[in-house]
Amino acid sequence: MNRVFIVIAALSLSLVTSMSAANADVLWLTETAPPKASASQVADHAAHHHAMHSSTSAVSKTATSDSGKHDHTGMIVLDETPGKDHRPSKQVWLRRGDDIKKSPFSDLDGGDPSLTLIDQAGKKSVVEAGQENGLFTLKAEMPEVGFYEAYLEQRSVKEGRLLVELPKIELLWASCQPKEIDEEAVAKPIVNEAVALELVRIHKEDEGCMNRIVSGDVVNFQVLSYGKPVAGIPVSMVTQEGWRNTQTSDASGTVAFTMIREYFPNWLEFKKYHTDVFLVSAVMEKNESGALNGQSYSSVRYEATLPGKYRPSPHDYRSYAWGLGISFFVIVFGGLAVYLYRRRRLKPYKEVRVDDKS
Amino acid sequence: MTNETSKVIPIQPVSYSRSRQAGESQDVLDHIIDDFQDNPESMQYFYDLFRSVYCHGDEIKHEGMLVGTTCIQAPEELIYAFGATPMRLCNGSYHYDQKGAEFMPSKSCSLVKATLGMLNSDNVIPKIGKPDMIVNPTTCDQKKKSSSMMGDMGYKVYDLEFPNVKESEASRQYWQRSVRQFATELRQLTGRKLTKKGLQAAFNKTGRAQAAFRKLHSYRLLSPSIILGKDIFLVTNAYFFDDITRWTEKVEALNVELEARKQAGFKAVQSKAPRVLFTGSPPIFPNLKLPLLIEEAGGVVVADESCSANRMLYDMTAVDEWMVNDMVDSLADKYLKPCTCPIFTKNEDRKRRLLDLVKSFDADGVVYQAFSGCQVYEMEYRSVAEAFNQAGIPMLYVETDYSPDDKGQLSTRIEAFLESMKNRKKQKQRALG
Amino acid sequence: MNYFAGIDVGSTAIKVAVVNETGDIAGVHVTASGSLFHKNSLEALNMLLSNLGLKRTDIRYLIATGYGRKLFKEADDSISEITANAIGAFEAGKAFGGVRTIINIGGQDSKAIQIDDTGNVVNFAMNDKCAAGTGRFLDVAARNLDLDLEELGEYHFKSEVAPLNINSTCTVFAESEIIGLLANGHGKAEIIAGIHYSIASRTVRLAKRVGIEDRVYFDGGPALNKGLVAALQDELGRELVIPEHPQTTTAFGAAILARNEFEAEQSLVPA
Amino acid sequence: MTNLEHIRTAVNNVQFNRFRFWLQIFFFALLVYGGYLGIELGKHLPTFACGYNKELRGGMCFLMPLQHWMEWPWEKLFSAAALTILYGFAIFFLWFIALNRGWCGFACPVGTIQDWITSLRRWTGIRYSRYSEGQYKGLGIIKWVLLALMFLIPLGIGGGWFTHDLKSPFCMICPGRTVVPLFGLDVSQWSIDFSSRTNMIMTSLGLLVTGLFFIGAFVKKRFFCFYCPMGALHYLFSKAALLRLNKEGAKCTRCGDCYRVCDLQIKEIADDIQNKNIMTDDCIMCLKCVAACPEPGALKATFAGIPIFEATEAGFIKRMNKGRTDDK
Repeated sequence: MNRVFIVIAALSLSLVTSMSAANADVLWLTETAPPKASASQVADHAAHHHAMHSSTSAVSKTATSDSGKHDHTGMIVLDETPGKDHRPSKQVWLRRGDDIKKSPFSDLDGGDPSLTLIDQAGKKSVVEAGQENGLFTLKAEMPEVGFYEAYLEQRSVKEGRLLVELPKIELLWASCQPKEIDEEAVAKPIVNEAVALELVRIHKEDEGCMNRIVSGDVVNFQVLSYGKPVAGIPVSMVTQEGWRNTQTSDASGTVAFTMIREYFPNWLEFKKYHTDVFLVSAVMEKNESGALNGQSYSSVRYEATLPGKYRPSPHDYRSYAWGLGISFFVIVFGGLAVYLYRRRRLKPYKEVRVDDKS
Repeated sequence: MTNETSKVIPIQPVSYSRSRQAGESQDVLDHIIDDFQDNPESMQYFYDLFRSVYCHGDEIKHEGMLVGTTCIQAPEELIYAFGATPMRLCNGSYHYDQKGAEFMPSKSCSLVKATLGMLNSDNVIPKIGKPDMIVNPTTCDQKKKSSSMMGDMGYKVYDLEFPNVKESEASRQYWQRSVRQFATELRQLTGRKLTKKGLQAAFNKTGRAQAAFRKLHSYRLLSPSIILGKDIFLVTNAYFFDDITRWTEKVEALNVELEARKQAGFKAVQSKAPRVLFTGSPPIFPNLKLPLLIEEAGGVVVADESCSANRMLYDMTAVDEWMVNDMVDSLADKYLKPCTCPIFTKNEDRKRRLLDLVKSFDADGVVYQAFSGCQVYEMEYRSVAEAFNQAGIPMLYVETDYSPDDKGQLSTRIEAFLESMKNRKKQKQRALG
Repeated sequence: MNYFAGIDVGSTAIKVAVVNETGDIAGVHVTASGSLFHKNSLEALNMLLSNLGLKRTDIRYLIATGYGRKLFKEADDSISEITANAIGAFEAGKAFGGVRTIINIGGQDSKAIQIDDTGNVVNFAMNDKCAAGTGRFLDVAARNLDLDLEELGEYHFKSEVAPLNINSTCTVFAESEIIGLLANGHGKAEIIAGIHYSIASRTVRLAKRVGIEDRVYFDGGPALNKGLVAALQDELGRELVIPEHPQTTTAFGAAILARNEFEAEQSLVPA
Repeated sequence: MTNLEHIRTAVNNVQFNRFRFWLQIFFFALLVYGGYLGIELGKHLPTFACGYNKELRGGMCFLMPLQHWMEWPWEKLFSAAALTILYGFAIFFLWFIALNRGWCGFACPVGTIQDWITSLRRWTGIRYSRYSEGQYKGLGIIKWVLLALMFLIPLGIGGGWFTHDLKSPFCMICPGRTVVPLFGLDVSQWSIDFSSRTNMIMTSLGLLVTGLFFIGAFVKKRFFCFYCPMGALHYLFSKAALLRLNKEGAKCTRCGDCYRVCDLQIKEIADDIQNKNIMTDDCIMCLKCVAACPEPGALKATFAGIPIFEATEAGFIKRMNKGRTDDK
């Protein structure tokens, strides 16, 4: 049923991709480390961060702790209190291009970069970017449990047009310790009123720290400019497997995408923690003129990106019918067995047997 | 050919009240009533009851079928639950003891002989009628063997199989099975069903009687005593045959009177009177020889560990689920687990119970009665004596039977025993003072 | 001077003892019980009093003991012969360095008593109903052998051979056993020795029930029988203490108790 | 009589089963619905306040964090980080010593549910089952095996021998996981996870145990408690606890009344007259035995040495309807 729905949704949506504003060259932030170059650091990081899932997904080895406070898989993850011995931090890299599988890691173009980190309470801090093996990287310290948003802003002028690249990433430090989660704060989106274009994922009401997006979910985004919703902005989504969809923001600046199912492994190879990445991007063009570093421009193009992760739907691997079936079977046949045993058991104690062997 | 002097003399019926056993009972009862002062008023019911039953041979009415029991191990709640009436057949009459000697070796237990003698006589006293069935728990050898003898007398006898070991779980279950079997037997006998309601009512009956007994028991804790042991033995002996509800009411009345005595600071004995714990073979009316000798000599029986009083009524049943199944099993447990009868292979419990009774009732000494021929009590004497010796508690072991001819000798021994207890007490006080 | 008396109304003999204020024996008297033992008891008491030159009123306290104690209403109090015996033996035993175990063989019963170091009865045992091993047994034997009771002791030592086994425990059966032994040509001496050993071994068994401590005080009429004493000592393997008047130890104990009771009562009267 | 004695008499005469029923309801509400009221007792509770009961729970069963900690990679487990575990144990211990295994007899939601199932059976008039002596001895080991596995499997995960799908192995087979969330109308635990072999086996096992739990609890009083590794864990610390079950052997007549009512068939309670501290590894401290003991002072519950509930004759007579006069 669900699968059918997803397919229909996918089909119907793919029909309206005509007004695609997607830019194949978008700049986006990712938690995925570049393959070989910094492998050792990745491993170190993973160990340090305590390996949470056995997920061998090429995309995400660094756990995102998004398996839910009490996710419906029966896996409970308890993260420790951030402390001296276990300082939580996440490392972020920069990639260019909308092919999630192939797009190369990149460094800053020089431009005019600025990096901002906003925590759940709205506290803004300017952070310095670092470099590793010639690639841009950012180590974000996350002292408190909750969401953090990292913003990069890079401006450049090309052919008389100002290109403002606004990649953004949502980082989450999660914990199962209930007292440490401010559920209301989690549900509230973090908005940076200083940026010209921003994509914000609207959190679910009961999202908490442990929720995650799975196939079949409807994910809502809001397009904001300086903290105010903007209508008529084309927003496109690219999934890991290359499925694309573009929609235009409505009056309240929102767009909604239904996550399609893209993961079809054999049963025994099925990994419920298989994580795919999607990328949402929005473009806004404005006729503004000005100059940047001596180069003048007559129009401005804002490109905002926001990556996300999603997993297979529990409906793909969970069966209530089997669960109830097994317990029902046990109750019925076990009950019958007990009944028969008790009916037939007229001897109150076991006979002691003595034979040649004893 | 007829001879003038020889003729057939027809049997001349003698009214019961002029019979030997009536005389025997009369003597003892007079002794119990007249030789002591300040008998509780509520005891009058019991005096009258015994006079009517044992001296006049009056009939006792009962409800439903009559099930005789030869031992306290027969679960009477079950009998009540089937609408029948239990009656304990254990007898204390010397007259019947002599009569019963034709069944059992003369050296065997007086109690068993007297019971057989009673059952075999035409004039069964207490007169309750012929039992529809006799339940004979297989406890001591003599009771076991009397089963077939009773059967030969024309009684329907049911042998209730009783284990001789009580520690093991297997014997517990064996006994539970025996009790369930007994329930089936009773169902066949009475043609009635064992219902939850009936059984619960039976539990209430005996439970209330036991509660009344326990209350009575608790008044004996007082020192100086407010009631004499001979009266208690009479009360518990009445339980053998009296209607249980009436019995309970009368005991409750006695308790009320004792409470008043307690409040008034009444003393039934001299304050220095040695307090005696009675144990061993059960004193059964009219054979209250030993308790009476003790109390005549100035002692007081404050507690007992015998199957004619304390052991019969003290231990209560606990039920977790008031369903027939659980109630019957609980019942079985109650009749086996706390039992301190000497027929068991090991009897640590009896020793512990005795020591605890001495302690809680502040007894100065113990009188251990063993009927000659009651082997189990005779055999257990050594170990019990040793336990008391270790605890520094004096004990007098008396081997006797129903015959009254050793009274003189016994009184010397008992007096000497009481005197030594008194001296001991004085010494202790001196040492303390 | 105040005097105190104890009277032991036994089954075969009546024993009277009188003590003075310090508890020393003033005199003793023994007479047969007979059938009218109340009358005989009074006579025995009066006889002793007149022998001592005392008046009935000089006896300030009188305690009766023995089987007839309750019927002797002239007494101030009564006490069981076991307690009396213990007290008497304790007092008399002081002269011998103290005793803890007492064996008493009386006319109808035999007793073993254990006392503590203050004279209190710790434990005692008595023969059961049967008269075997009591003075009566000796009586019957003497009659069967045509001897006086007093002669038995001497005969005991005349035996040249080992004492014979007398197996019967019952007096009545023993009687026929003795007759059988005589018929088989056994000498009186060895039969008597056998009887003594039979009584001694029964008595020792009784004594073992209460526990035997060091010295054994032996009293009662049969303690006058030297043969029995020898047999008993042989069986016991202990020193025996035999008082001067073994028959009157119980009466003496009653008299001592009378003195103590009197003093206790006096001390209660405010001066 | 002083006021204290009045109170003591009143307590000793209490209709114990009724009292316990309400106390259990109170604890059940606290632990299963406490979240509604904003109650949060932490994650170190020595009882099955199941964590799968999501937001509703008023605290969390200690076994959950315990297994989680044991899953830490070894280099972390044997580092200073282990202080977290020690701290957790300390909190658990503090909770535990207050009530000893009274947590099982009075507070545990799974225990309470079993008692309710027992009431249901009693209402239907079906008799209960008992283990034979041999079964009792044999099956009694299971809880220790479970306790050992509960430590060893997570350690094995941390050591890299087992798949992470095996995590919280005891939770996966604990009936608390499936049954307690039902009271929050959450049936999500009643499914089989086919995502991997391990998950499939563990979830199937969990529901199998759940099925057995219902049958078992129906015919056997406190069925699961006999196998509960939490109980075994408790027993390791029970000697230090404040709430104690004491027995005075000299006063015991070995009448077996206590054994009769014992939900866990503990024979020692009736037969052992040597030990003052009578608690065995199976004892859930429901104190039913104290309520069913007719011998004054033979059994008593003490808190820090002060008797709080004692067996009395009057109390027994009241509770067992011995003084009833309404027959006929």
